[in-house]
Amino acid sequence: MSYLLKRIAFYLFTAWAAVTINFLIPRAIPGDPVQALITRSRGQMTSEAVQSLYVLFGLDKDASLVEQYFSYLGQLFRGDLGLSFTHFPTPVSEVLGDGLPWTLGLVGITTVLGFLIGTALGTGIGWKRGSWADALIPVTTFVSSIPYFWLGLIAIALLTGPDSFFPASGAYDNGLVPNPDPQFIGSVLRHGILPAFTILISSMAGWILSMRNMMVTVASEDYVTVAHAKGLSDRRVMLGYAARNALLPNVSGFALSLGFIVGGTLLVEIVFSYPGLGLQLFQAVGAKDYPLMQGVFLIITLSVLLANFLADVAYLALDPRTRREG
Amino acid sequence: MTDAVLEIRGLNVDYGLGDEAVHAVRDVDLTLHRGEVLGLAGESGSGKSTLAYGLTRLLPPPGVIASGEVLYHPDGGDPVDVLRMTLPELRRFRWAETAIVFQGAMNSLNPVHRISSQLTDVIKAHDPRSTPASRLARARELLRLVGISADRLDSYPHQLSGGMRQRVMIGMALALEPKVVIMDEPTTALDVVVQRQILRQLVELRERLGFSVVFITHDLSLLVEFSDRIAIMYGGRIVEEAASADLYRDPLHPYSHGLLNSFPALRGPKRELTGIPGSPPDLRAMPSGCAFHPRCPHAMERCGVEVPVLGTPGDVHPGHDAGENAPADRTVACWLHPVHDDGL
Amino acid sequence: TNPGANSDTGGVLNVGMPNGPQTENNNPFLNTSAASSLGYRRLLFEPLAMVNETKPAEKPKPWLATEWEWADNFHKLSLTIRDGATWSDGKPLTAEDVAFTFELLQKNPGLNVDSVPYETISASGNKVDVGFPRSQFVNQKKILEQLIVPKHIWSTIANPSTDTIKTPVGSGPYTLKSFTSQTVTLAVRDSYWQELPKVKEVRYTSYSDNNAQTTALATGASEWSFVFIPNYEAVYTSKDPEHYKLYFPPVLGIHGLWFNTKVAPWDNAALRRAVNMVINRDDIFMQGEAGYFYPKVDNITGIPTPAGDSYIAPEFKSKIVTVDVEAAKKELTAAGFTFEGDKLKDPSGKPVTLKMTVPSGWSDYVTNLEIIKDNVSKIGIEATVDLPNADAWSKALDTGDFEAALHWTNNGPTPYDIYENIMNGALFKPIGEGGINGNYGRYENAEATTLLNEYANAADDAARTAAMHKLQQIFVKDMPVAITSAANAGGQYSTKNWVGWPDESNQYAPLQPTLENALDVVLHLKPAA
Amino acid sequence: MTTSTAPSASGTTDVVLEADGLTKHFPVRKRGRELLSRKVRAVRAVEDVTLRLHRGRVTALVGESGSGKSTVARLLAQLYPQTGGTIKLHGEAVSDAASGKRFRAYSKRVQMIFQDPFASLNPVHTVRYHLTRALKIHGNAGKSATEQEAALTHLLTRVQLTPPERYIDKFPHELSGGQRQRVAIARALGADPEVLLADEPVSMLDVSIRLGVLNLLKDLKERLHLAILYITHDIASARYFADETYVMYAGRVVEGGESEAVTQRPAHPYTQLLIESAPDPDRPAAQEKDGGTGEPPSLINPPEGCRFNPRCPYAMKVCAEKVPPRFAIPADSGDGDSTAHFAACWLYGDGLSEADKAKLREPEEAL
Amino acid sequence: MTVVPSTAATTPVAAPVKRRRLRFVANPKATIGLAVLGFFALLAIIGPWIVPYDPSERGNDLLHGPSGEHWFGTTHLGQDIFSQVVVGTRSVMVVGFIAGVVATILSILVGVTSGYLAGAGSELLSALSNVFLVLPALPLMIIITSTLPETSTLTIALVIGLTSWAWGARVLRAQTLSLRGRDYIEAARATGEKTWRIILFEIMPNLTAVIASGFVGTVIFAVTLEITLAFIGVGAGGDWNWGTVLYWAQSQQALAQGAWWWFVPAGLAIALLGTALSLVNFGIDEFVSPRLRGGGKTNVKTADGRTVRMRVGFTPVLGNSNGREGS
Ligand SMILES: Nc1ncnc2c1ncn2[C@@H]1O[C@H](COP(=O)(O)OP(=O)(O)OP(=O)(O)O)[C@@H](O)[C@H]1O
Ligand SMILES: Nc1ncnc2c1ncn2[C@@H]1O[C@H](COP(=O)(O)OP(=O)(O)OP(=O)(O)O)[C@@H](O)[C@H]1O
Ligand SMILES: [Mg+2]
Ligand SMILES: [Mg+2]
Ligand code: NI
Repeated sequence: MSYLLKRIAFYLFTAWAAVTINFLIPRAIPGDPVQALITRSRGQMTSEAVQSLYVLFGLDKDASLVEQYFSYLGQLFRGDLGLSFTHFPTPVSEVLGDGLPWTLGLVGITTVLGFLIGTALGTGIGWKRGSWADALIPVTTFVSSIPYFWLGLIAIALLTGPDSFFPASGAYDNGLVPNPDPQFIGSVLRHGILPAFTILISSMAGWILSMRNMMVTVASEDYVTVAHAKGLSDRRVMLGYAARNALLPNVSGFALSLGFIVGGTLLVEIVFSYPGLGLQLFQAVGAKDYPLMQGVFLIITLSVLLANFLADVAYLALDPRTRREG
Repeated sequence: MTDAVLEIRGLNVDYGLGDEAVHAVRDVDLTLHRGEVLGLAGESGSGKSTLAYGLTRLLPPPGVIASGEVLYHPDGGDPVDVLRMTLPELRRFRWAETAIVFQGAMNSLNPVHRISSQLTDVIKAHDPRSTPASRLARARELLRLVGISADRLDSYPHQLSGGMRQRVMIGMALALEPKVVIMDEPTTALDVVVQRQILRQLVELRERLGFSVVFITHDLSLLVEFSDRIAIMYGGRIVEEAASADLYRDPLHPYSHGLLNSFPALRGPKRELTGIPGSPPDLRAMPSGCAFHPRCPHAMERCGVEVPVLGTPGDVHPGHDAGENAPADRTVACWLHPVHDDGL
Repeated sequence: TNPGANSDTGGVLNVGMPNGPQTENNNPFLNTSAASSLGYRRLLFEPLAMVNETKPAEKPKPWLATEWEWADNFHKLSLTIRDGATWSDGKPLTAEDVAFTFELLQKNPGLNVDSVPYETISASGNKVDVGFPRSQFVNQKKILEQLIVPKHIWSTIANPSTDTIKTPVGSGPYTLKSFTSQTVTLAVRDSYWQELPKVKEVRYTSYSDNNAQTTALATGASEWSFVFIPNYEAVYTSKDPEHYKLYFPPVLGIHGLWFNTKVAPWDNAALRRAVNMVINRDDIFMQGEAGYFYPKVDNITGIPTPAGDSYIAPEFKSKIVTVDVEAAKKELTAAGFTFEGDKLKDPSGKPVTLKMTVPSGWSDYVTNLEIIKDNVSKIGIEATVDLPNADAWSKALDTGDFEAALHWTNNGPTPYDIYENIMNGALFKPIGEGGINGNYGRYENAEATTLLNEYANAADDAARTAAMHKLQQIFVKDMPVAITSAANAGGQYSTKNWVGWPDESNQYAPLQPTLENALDVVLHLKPAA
Repeated sequence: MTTSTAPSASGTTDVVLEADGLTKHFPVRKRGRELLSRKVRAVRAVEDVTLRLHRGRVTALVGESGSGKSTVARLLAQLYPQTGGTIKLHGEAVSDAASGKRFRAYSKRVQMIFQDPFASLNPVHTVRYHLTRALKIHGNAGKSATEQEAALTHLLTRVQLTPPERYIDKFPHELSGGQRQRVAIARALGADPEVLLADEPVSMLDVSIRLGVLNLLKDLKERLHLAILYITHDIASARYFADETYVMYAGRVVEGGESEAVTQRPAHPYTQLLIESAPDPDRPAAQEKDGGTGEPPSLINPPEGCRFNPRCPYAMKVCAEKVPPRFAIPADSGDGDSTAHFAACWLYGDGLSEADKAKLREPEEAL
Repeated sequence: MTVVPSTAATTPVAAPVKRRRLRFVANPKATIGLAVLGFFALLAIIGPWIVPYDPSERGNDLLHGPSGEHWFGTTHLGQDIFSQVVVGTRSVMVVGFIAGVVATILSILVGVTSGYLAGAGSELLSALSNVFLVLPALPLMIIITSTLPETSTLTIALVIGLTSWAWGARVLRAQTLSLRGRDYIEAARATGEKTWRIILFEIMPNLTAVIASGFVGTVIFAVTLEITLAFIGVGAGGDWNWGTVLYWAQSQQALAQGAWWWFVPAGLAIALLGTALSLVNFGIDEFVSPRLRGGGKTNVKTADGRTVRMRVGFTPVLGNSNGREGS
């Protein structure tokens, strides 16, 4: 089996497993969305509402687990993720549609950016091992050990305020309507800077370290010595020989760690009240909104899978050894 | 010696600094002449590779060159000291004047670049004005030179067999027509048939292009067959240096003697194989005096005290084939054959 | 420029709620819709009458109904619908629409949030007659508060309980201008059956959490909100003491420590009474509820004052509970409890412990329990605070698997809802059985149940008053819940741009932007000078 | 007719281990379009190998890299199941030894020394651990701690790691290559085997250390009368240490016989090429013959007939059609006791008439 | 030619080869990391006895800044934050340790087994760990922990342990796969060792460093996760840990109130512990792969007093004097 076929089989299997876990977990959860809704309202909603909610959410019917599973799979294939409970009766897909662009825009871009910048810095530091650049290593280690949310909170405390350029929450100024006009885009950018910066700082640190270590390892490979022996310029040796090879494990590491990153940035969304998927998931969990939880989890998993796939393809492009002729 | 291309003078190479330093190469003096193949033999760990990398300053940390000079004599120019070169000078010098073929060809080629780009980037680095087409043509020519069809240009290293990779490296070494090619155990990973093919090609090319070769291996029979002169290393020092036929016929140093008596011959009458008793020295705790004396069957008291100096043996050792054939460039470092002290 | 941007802030009212990103859902019947969660349904749709919960005894203010008549001991309601009200699409609002709305609720139990049992509904001219199978005395408010929707639109909606009503048409003075997950903007209509409000545009912004909402209030980005702010002086009012205000009037609903009356030794009323005597309500109010959030309830009957003043029996009028450790100890020893050192032992000789549960994330509740834990240690009870997650906690209460818990009751126009929720025997289920909504403490008292029924179905006010007073006696004697705080109907507001808010001196309405009176409040607002 | 070269079972040289028609194919994964076809792809690493190991004799196996030497050894050690053929220990067929107990019983009698002394000792264990395990598994450790200590000392002395105390508690990384190799040998001896399969035991070693190990093997053969299989690609050492030598090419044995005969008078064109190529200081460079061109064949799709035919300067038509059987090569001197010299090459086919032979040989003469 | 008496007649006897363990401790990074870690471990053990106050006890100083009486200040209830942070250490360490142990054991079971045994079972195990790897951890954890009715420190630790073994399993599998082909494993087999002995005594010891580094990695992960969960309010309810401190700080809007002391100590403690664990991890990494060793001097002084950096490709030349003039 070729490498790619194998990977595709793996993706299908994982997607199936994710979907199944997705199905099972909410069903293992005690408590139900109606109770959760009532509980959350803390007396703001009368207990008479309970009955109407059961009827509304369609929780008054019984079906066997297997039946449910297959109807769930069937729905998925039709792209139907059900109706959200917290935003009832908005379809989950619509709720996700609201959150996804923000997550992709913020988390997606900064994650990739963090990877790129971190890798670039790591390349430099690893190459210049023994120079002043090494002093950055303890700093990076420390920064990478700080939890995302704490960094975010400190950033909010220090940098935002009534007169500050940085807003403390949200994705754009209240009152603006998403529209591709300069005012809106400017506002989105302004709101994105702090969360993006937080993600960048803490995700970059990890990449710096791993890339630096790979560079150190690769720098003593024979082909790097050969490249020096060939009299190539330092830049060429660093980029074309050392970094090019050091990158390979980092790329697959990147793919694999996406799951962790998505988890981590969820906190940034919570701390910065950024209206992305993470915040939605967080709220869905609190509200026992299984359909929404399932939806968010599915989206996150699938996008992690997709990103993994892209990373695999990138790896394939970067490492000729995985490419087999025939 | 006017025809020298590379003169190594008093080279000392250490691994590490200060007290922890391992002196891997000690006081090595060696001259490479134009157009010759100089064999470098010796036990594992005797410092052969260290010497080769040291003289091109390619030793990885913690290797440092403690002292010495490496004089390169360009065609018709003044000699330059490689160890005094600035980095840009060194970069220009490398490959254009001295190319190295490393021990493992699999590891010498960058696994993620095509053969073609690895062949052309060295040309580009040294001749930025060359055109891509001309570089590619040169790469094709180089492959042909080492007996690989040009359609392999687009291959990645992992798609070539070990022998082919080794040949690519040899081809690459010749890309800029250097004056010196250093080869560090280029064929140990190959079987004898392929090994012979490659070496034959190399000898042919040398005759055509006229470069000098430093050839490192511990396969003495191979060295004797292929090189003009052989230097034997032991414990970081050159202990004997002679024309290969002389060395084979008449090794002066007891260690060379032992080496020659350690490998079985394929032809001729079965020789008695004696080997060398004992084990190689620990570089961190070198025996005093001659490093070989604990293993030497002829060790004298002096051997354990004083380090013998490498020089033309002053005595004509009875029983050896001396006479007019004992050439001036034959040197040995052994108290059995004290240096001819004309200077004193 | 951006259509939502408004450089001229004049005429705009900024409302904020800490409810997280919203999805467009303007269905006024569903508690899950953005319209409900942010409260803007109150400005799009209108009720039949405006009930002021902070003054439950007052007659509701006529709104879409100009008059209403209860008959047959609250089995029949006859409404007179206002002339001149129009839907935002220009069509007139008629009695037909009102009748249709009731029918809609009758046919869709999912929309009938208050489970009002509608039986017969008929409309003729500007009159609507509705019949019920039971007395609706305690449901009056719920019926009058019902938001009315246009028949000509809703009759075409296939499934009203799953429709998100993207273009809401209501009779209120505002229409939906734009919707984003962060901000919903309403614009004032051209015509309205009353004087048009001064507020030309209302922006509802949903902040993702209390912190963000508080910040917005502190910076003035929000002018009206309802959010828990710890240390509000430091964080909020001190930023602009002249304009930043809060008003948290109590309503007839309570929060208190529910005892599981079926678990020894908490089945002993004397023990419960003793605990009630040592709870420091001031600390709870000041530290747990930040000095304003849930107003303190210290009448022995647990009825919040002043909202419930008129319902309190004369003998309890001035019975205020204050921390009295000695009295509590006396009460206990009288009931056979003993003290060993400073440890309390129950009559059987076992040490008395109290395990109180509260959802782990509910910081004010947790704080309150920490205070109570400290308080009861004064009478030798070793208390612990257990922090399960919210689901496990609801389940524990539902099935009676707890010793004591902080919980609330329903609120309503009379203290009936409080007592009904606590003492109704009809809600009783034995420990281990779930599915109850109220009487979590498994309180069983046939007399209380009868009295509750009597109150709900009594033919005259005197009978009702008598039942209410008897209920209070039972409550004070058995003390199934140690009531600490009242439910609130308050909010934070700023007088910087708008004045006319309800406050202590002018209690015309509660001040929660999501309550029905929100419309009344907005109509009262005038630009600050 | 073909002469099957059953060695004369004379004197001390009883056959201990013999392999008949040993075959090993490694299946390879299909890819691309092959997934659709039913053809089985395999590396035909060893094909129809017949050889015998005698008590008190060293049998060398030489051949180029990848010709299947190690695979033969591993098959004989039963580390791989064979695809075809039989292995007999003292005339008794061993089959399915992969299963636990039987395998241990077999491994007690047949022990293997791995190619690389740097890789075949576990870096985390001391010499003591390695040797004790070998002794214990095969019940040679004795009953008491002192007996075990004695057994260990004995083992180390046997491989000349003396004094034993100096080596017993060392980790492999503290030993030199030659010392490691000796520990590996000691471990094999710990099982007290009858057969020692030594897979290139010296290829990684320095010339001077190399000699020590080989002398040790020779000594073991003589003192303990072990049957030893010595795998190498250093033909010169085969000449020196082995009594008989087999030559493999691309999975098949192409020539075999007394070492001196095979190395001095190679019959098969491949053996000739091999010996030609071996470095030899005694040979003047000019004397070199132009022999080796071309690459070793693919073992997945090996050439039809004789596998050497694409590279063979004497190739005939029949070579590309039929696999040559073993033909006896007449000895120069009438040494009756020696193992018969044979070559699997049509050039020595005596089933053909002299006229046919003449015809077949024509291309050779034309060269 | 001149005969020059040897200058290096005697050389000191080489220092005895340091055992590997010592080399690990000699790594300065690992030493610092271990020291800090030891400090936290000590706090975890004796913390509850040395703190000045009961962390839940209410005091009269509400929301006071750091003072001699309350080193890290107080909460809105007058609780002593210093005591909370110190007492919270135990929960953090316990979760880290238990989750680390559980995940490590699982990863060894799954990774080594699937690496050593061939066949469908191995493929399945490997697919399983790949799936766990791709599933986003935090969302999964949030969902799982909010599923559990009772979330004590122990359950949190177990859940984290049970869900975070995949990374280790993958690394171990890869390592085992490469070990499986090693000659010494084959040699052990040829000697007649039983399979379980091979796995336990031949393969496992060679994985020690990898396992150790995986353990430390999991501990870092578990600690961060626990704190994160507590911070967003789905973690263990009753016990104090640094996340709970931060949770309270956040829910009481400490930063808005200017109560920085409520946030900063716990955050710094996390970062410090994380750094310590990372340092230990680096130590192990460097121990496993000597090439990563950053230790040792990299700058050297040449004879003429310049300082040059040792670097790949350009070996420094210390002096050019050819000591033996006149030859
Ligand atoms: N990084 C290092 N640190 C310390 N000692 C080293 C280092 N690299 C090599 N050495 C030592 O330097 C000595 C010379 O090594 P070198 O590689 O030059 O030997 P060699 O003659 O090429 O051996 P071989 O034939 O095995 O290739 C050896 O004893 C070796 O142990
Ligand atoms: N496990 C395996 N799976 C597939 N192919 C294998 C396997 N082991 C060996 N081979 C193939 O079988 C052939 C013979 O290998 P073997 O190791 O026996 O050669 P060898 O003669 O010992 O070579 P060397 O001299 O390099 O040790 C080679 O082509 C090799 O690639
Ligand atoms: Mg070397
Ligand atoms: Mg082999
Ligand atoms: Ni001599």
